[in-house]
Amino acid sequence: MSFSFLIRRILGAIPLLFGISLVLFTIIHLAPGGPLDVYADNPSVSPEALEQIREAFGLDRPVPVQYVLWLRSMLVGDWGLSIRTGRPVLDEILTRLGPTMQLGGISMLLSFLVAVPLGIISAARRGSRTDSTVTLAAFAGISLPVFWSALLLQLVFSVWLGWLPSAGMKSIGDGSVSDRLLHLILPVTVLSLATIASWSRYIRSGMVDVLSQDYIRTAYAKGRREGSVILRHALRNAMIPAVTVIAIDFVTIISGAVITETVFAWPGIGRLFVESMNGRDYPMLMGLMMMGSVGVVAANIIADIVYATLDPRIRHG
Amino acid sequence: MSQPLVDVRDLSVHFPVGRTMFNQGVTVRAVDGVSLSIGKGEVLGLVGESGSGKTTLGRSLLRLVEPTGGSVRLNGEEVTTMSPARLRRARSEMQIIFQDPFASLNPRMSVGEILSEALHLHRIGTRADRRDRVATLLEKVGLPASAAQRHPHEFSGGQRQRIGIARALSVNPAFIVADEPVSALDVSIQAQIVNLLHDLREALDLSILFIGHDLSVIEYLCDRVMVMYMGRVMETGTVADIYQRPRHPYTRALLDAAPQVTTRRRTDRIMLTGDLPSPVNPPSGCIFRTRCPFATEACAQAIPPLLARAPGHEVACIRAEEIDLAPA
Amino acid sequence: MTGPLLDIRDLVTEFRTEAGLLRAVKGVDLTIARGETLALVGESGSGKSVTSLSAMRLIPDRVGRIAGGEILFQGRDGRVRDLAQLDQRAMSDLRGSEIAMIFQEPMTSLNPAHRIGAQIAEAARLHEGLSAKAARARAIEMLRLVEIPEPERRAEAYPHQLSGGMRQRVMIASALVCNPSLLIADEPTTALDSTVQLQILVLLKRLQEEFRMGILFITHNLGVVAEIADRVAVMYGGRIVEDAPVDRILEAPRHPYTKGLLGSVPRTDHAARASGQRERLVQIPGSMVDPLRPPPGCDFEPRCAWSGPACRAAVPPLEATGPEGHARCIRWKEIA
Amino acid sequence: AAQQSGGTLDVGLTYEIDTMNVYSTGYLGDAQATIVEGLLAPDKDANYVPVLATEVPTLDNGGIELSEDGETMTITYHLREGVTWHDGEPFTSADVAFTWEAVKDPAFIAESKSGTETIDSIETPDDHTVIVHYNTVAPDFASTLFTFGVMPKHVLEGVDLNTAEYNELPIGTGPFMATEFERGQYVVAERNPDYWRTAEDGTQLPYLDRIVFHIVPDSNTVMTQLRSGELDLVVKTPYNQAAQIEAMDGLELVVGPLLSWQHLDFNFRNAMLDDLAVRQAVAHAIDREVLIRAQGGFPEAIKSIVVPVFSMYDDTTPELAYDVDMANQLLDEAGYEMGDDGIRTKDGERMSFEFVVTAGNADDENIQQILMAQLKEIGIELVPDNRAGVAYREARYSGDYDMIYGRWITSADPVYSVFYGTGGANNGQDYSDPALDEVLATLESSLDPEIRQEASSTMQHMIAEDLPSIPLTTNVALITKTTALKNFVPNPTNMTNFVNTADWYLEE
Amino acid sequence: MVDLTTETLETPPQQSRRPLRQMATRFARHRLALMGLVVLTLMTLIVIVGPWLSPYAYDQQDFALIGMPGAPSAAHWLGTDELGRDAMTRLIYGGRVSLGVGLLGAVISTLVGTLIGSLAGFYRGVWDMLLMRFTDVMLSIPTLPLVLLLSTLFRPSPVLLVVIVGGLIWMGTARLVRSQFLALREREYVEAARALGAGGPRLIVRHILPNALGPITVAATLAVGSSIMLESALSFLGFGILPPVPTWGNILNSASGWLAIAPWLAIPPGLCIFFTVLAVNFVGEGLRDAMEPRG
Ligand SMILES: Nc1ncnc2c1ncn2[C@@H]1O[C@H](COP(=O)(O)OP(=O)(O)OP(=O)(O)O)[C@@H](O)[C@H]1O
Ligand SMILES: Nc1ncnc2c1ncn2[C@@H]1O[C@H](COP(=O)(O)OP(=O)(O)OP(=O)(O)O)[C@@H](O)[C@H]1O
Ligand SMILES: [Mg+2]
Ligand SMILES: [Mg+2]
Ligand code: NI
Repeated sequence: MSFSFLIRRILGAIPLLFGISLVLFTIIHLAPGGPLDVYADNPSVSPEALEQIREAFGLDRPVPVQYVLWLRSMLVGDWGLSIRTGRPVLDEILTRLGPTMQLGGISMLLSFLVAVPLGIISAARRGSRTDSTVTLAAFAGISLPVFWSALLLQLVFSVWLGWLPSAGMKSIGDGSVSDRLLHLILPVTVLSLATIASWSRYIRSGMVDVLSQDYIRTAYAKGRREGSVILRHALRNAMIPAVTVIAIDFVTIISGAVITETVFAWPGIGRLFVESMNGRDYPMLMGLMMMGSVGVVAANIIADIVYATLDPRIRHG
Repeated sequence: MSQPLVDVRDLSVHFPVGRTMFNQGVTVRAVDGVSLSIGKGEVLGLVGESGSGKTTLGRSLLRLVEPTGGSVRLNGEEVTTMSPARLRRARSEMQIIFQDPFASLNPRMSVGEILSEALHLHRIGTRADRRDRVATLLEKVGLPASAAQRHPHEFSGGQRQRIGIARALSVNPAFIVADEPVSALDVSIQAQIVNLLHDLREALDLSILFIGHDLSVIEYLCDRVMVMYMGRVMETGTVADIYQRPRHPYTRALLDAAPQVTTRRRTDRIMLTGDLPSPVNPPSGCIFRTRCPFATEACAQAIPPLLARAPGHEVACIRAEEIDLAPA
Repeated sequence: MTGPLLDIRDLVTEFRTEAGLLRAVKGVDLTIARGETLALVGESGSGKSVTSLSAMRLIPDRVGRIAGGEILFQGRDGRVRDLAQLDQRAMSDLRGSEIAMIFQEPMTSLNPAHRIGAQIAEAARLHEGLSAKAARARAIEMLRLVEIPEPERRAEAYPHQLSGGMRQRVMIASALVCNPSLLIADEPTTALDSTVQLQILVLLKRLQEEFRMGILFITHNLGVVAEIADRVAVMYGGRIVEDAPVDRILEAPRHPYTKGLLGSVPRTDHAARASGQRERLVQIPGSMVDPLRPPPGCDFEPRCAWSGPACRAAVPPLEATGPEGHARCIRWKEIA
Repeated sequence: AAQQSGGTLDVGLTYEIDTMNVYSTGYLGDAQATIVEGLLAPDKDANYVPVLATEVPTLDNGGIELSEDGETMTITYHLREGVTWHDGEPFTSADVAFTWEAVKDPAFIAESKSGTETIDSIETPDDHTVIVHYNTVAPDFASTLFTFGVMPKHVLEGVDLNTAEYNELPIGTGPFMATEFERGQYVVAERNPDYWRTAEDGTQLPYLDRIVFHIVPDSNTVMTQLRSGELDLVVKTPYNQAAQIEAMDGLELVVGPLLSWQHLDFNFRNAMLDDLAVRQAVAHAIDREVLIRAQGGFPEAIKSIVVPVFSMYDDTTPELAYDVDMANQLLDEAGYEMGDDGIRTKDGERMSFEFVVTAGNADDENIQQILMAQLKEIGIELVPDNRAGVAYREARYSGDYDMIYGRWITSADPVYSVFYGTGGANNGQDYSDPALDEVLATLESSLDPEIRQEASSTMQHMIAEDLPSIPLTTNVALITKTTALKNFVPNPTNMTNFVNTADWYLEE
Repeated sequence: MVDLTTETLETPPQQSRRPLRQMATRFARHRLALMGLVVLTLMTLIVIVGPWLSPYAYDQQDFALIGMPGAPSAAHWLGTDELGRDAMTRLIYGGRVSLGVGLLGAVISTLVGTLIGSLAGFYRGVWDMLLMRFTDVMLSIPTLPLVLLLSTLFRPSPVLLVVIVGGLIWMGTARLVRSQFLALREREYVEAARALGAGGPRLIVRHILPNALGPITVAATLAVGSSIMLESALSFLGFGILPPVPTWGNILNSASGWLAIAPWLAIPPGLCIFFTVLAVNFVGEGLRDAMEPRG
């Protein structure tokens, strides 16, 4: 792995992020209504007070100037203050990032651990009953609306059976590992369902492609048995195309957690987003969307790195 | 020979590869300073190893690939500087036949549509005219007129290659580039196509640049032969010059390496070592010297010029006079 | 040891396809002796690869199966086994150690994600249980054997860093690593340039002499056949139509297809060429048999210049044409 | 039954707590009210009672003094003695003065600064006396500033209030102390052992050990958690869920009055809606019975913009009863002709109006659909154009609608001019009636109860007649609580139900 | 004279059938795909015809029933919702909207994606750079949040919603089409047409696009599923199409509050979304299999 490859990849992301910030800023500022309406909620906010706030946030400047100002401070790590809570956007996002990463990370891990064997089995035994079953289940998983499965699972496991907490991240005054794990079960399940399903399909199709390659036949010709052919020759190559998908999905999991986090009262990014949206919290929305986009870009870079690690053709020219 | 139909001077095609926003990339000199001429009704054979730039040369003659430098004259008119409109018209003068009979026909079009496309493009003739023309073309390449209604997938490889030839003929070209038209075909089918090309050439007085791997087919079909190695011409001459009096070590090695259907086994063969050098980083001086059994230090100094050793027999080797290459 | 190394008798291999049952090999008989090279020629789709894959038991069992016949192989221990009946485990033990195979596409037959050295030594590690270190040493030794310069460095390379010719050498090295007694080579030089092809053929010949292997060499290039084979078997439509020692076949073919094949290749005849006269190439009309709908009689009958009513009636038997040859044509005598 | 000390109360909040500072939060300060106290607070009947002050200042008790010209006033508070902050420091008049200065400070970005600008200066002659000099007469003084809460000077002096730690864990004088605030998750309020109040039997208040406010944004999830016993109290039950509560073991529904009403407002920029006949017809076309049923039967029909719990309510306000024939007749007479598509037109213009309610609010969207169906009966088409969150408010304030449905929730002594006065801050309707403006001015600048009662009546009549807004139903508080929670008294004002948590206790 | 033997045309082996026909047979053999197609067709039919057969209008309220959901009965097969509207009618009508949004969203995304992808892939160079950078930018902004943001900022009419949904899922198609174009433009038949004098537009429309239709169709099919899911998620969060116009998403949203006491309201729209998306995915998979047959 060459260092310059990494550098080039990261440099290449800069114009991308620049473009993203421009698009986002434009969208948000094109929208009717302003962020200060949040203060108009209360009948008792005076126009003077509004003006003070407007100046405090630089909202009285022309939009391009606001963009440049924003970009400049963004670059030095000052993402502004949330209009809604008055706290630094970055702090706010960072506090919410933890729970989201926890939820997303565990879901990823679970999805990966389940999807890979499923994909392999279904590819190795393609056309068999096992394959059909896995395929059917996978498609069902992809087609299940998240909010619906969330509601049903809550109803069954929390209300009817009373086995699991229906929402929240931990019990007050507990927060032990087992307590946290209990709280994780439902949201992780909901979040993983779709990813397990779609990843197992990707792994399967990658595996099917690889299994028809000549070098697999070569491996058999050398006297390898099926299991070892799959593990030593096929799996790594089959993972290559899946890597990109998995990396991108990580971000999708996180950004798609809007619904899961709302339903399960999970104190993460997704909910912060909905809140900020309702409050027209421009700095926060920009911060969140940028963060998300940086996440996607970073995930892409990581995917490239993993890709290169798995595929020597990329690594060595 | 009077004025040649195709006259190429110092043609180069360079491809930039690996160029990105942050990287200058490198240049592949796919064709590097090639000159040739083809007379009316003449067939010039072009041989060389894979990657030697045969296809690129052929395509650049038709400006399907933009040449980087040099000149291509067709009937005395410069092709490299033609306006797009003029070029479109000029394309009815020159055509191309491809190697892969499976990739060279649009699977979504019927044979009739494929063959009448040129007429469509140049808005020639009525519907009926076109139908007649398609029938004539099919007949010319030995296919029944009923083939026009069918789609390419309904034909075998040899038949498809005939359709490809018919398409090239559909504009009545004077010059055809045939890029390995038989390499992808089974041996038993190859003969059909070779015979067909031979017949057409006689019947239509076509000039052909015939690109091939198979030396026996080239010898059978061509008048003159040009040997390329990594974008440069190594040797050019008549069939007899090349096959019986090769002057370049590479030509000789190619001839020796060609598998012969014979029970006589040769013992004095020149066998090359190693493979083609990297095209992005070619050797200095004579490009062939790294695999040449006769290479000396002098070979690394300068690119050997292509010099006439006999009338019409040109060789690019500084040792051409010293070494004896005549086959035993 | 006596008896042939490999003796294939009446092999039948079938595929289930969307269009129906496809019989790709319809009763093939082949024998290869130790140290002998048998060239299997025939046009595309005639069943050459399927025959060889059947011998390796590498027909994917989801789509195809060996439907009949015997594949008798005499192992190092002197025992003769019918590979067609062997279980997959026992077959795995033979593959790579006693029977090795190389394929047509050196580009795709190597695993792009593994280093060359590891791939060469793979069979040895599997069958001989070599340590990682010993395996590396063996890989370098094999690379040297197949004349690859700088073997230490090349062992660390990945396939994409090698040229086509080198990759094919690597394939050969990895096939020979356990010193097999039978090598099956399915068009190993077709994808290569003629200058490289010659190198590989010479190399194979040298190695065969060194290892005394039997080689089943599949090709459709008669020039290559002339170069390498001791004996030749010609396939058409899933059957052997002629077999004989190589010189006999090239000089006096007994089957119309073989004859046509030889006639369709332009012969280098400098004298005739110089005098400006060109003999028209012999062309075999029509195209190959549809394996789903083979003709009732002789497979070649629809394209054959000698065909008669008797040819359409039944599949002709393989008749001996002399002490060492056979032809599947009722009129072979007229042809010769 | 005897009160019992101890226990944890789990409360569900459907909104995200933005800050714990009562002055800058964008929501009602439910959790804050258990921690921070003001000088006064409204009781269950929306009357102010003293909290940190010893009595409510009035003209009668001398707490309020008018200037000679009657243009300004001075209010004197006497503070309760022996009150300490949660950190043990004594609570004094300096804290009160500081609160005013801090909130007034332009650098402090606050949600509610109302009340600060009418104060000229504050004197603190001793630790327990606060004299507030107003630059005007402000009858609504009790509903702002010091009622919201007092801030500790010793903690906040010289600190940037925008970023202070106080916004996370405020220090107050209330019955509970903020000990933990996990953003997006919960706020823990622990019992204040040194709280200044004791029960009548001498027991130290509060009874509860702890109140935990869980943030559960999804109302379905809230219900799920109530049902599974993970929550004990939810103060905002959606109507459509309320009906289910009563069937559930261990839970009960408390229906409390609110100083809040739901109303349909017209935009006077729309020429057709400027026509009184149209507004009257709309009023006649609405069957409040159906609206009430759609809201679980909880609200009550109202005819005045002043809700009946409120003492200034005038029962003689005229009512436009449900009468479709009358509505049609009015429209016919005014020249609105029925078109082929069942929608009336006048001068070629269809009676089709953009109708805004809060998007995503199931209750409001249901009402919207009923109103659409009811007005269709008289040939008026309503086209929904719902907005969420701030966008809704923006539409309301800027008048980006033809008709809008929603609710106001007010303090115990609301200012109506912001709604209906010409140019009022919340008057997005562009409604203007100089006569009404005068009445409102009287109402809002007098301290004399009789004059105010009179003005209020006039206002109610004028609005019922000119119909800038059709009051439809009261908005009731639907509180779901565990049956074990006792002494819970719903509070009708925007000061939330958590102003008297000291008295709550859990029964085993 | 030249001796030209004219061949008789016997059908060459194996490739005897037309690709489309062959595809159809292959598709038909894919049992799940076929089932998916049947389900989709049925759904579409029901959704088109249903509202005419129903005695109720989707927004017709029975004032007498307002307040509580009504249980299924002979008059109302799936019961009534809390506003006294016939749940079945709303479900069917909602299907019209959901399927419509799904289809149109997919159409828009396919059109945009195909346009951008084909221009980038065919003309390469600067075009490719600009268009693909733009695609990357769009691809790098998380979709669901962006959709939510847009639909909050610009209140969604059905038309706008379709545009938003379609406008945010085209990037995959664009990349796919671009890669197809990059590969196909090098095909020899394209070169041949160029050699005959064909210009850019003709090459794109006549020679390249028809051969890229297969993967585009698959992508379009899957886009239908994504659009439906996106719309329902949006409606579920309350940012979708406005009531009283029903969609499966907003029916589900309002019914989920009654899940415990009136499950007959919440289960059917969920199942509808589930089965429709499932069917769409099966059809997509079937098409994919039919187009590129593999083991
Ligand atoms: N479009 C292109 N971009 C970059 N490099 C190219 C391009 N086309 C050809 N080349 C390079 O130019 C060189 C000559 O290629 P060309 O296809 O002309 O060889 P060829 O003699 O026709 O080979 P073959 O016998 O395999 O057909 C090769 O190194 C090839 O990699
Ligand atoms: N996996 C398979 N599934 C179905 N049919 C197959 C399969 N493999 C081979 N066949 C069929 O079997 C027949 C013989 O094929 P085979 O690959 O042996 O031909 P070949 O002689 O090796 O041709 P080539 O020279 O092209 O390699 C062909 O008709 C082919 O289509
Ligand atoms: Mg070429
Ligand atoms: Mg083969
Ligand atoms: Ni490296």
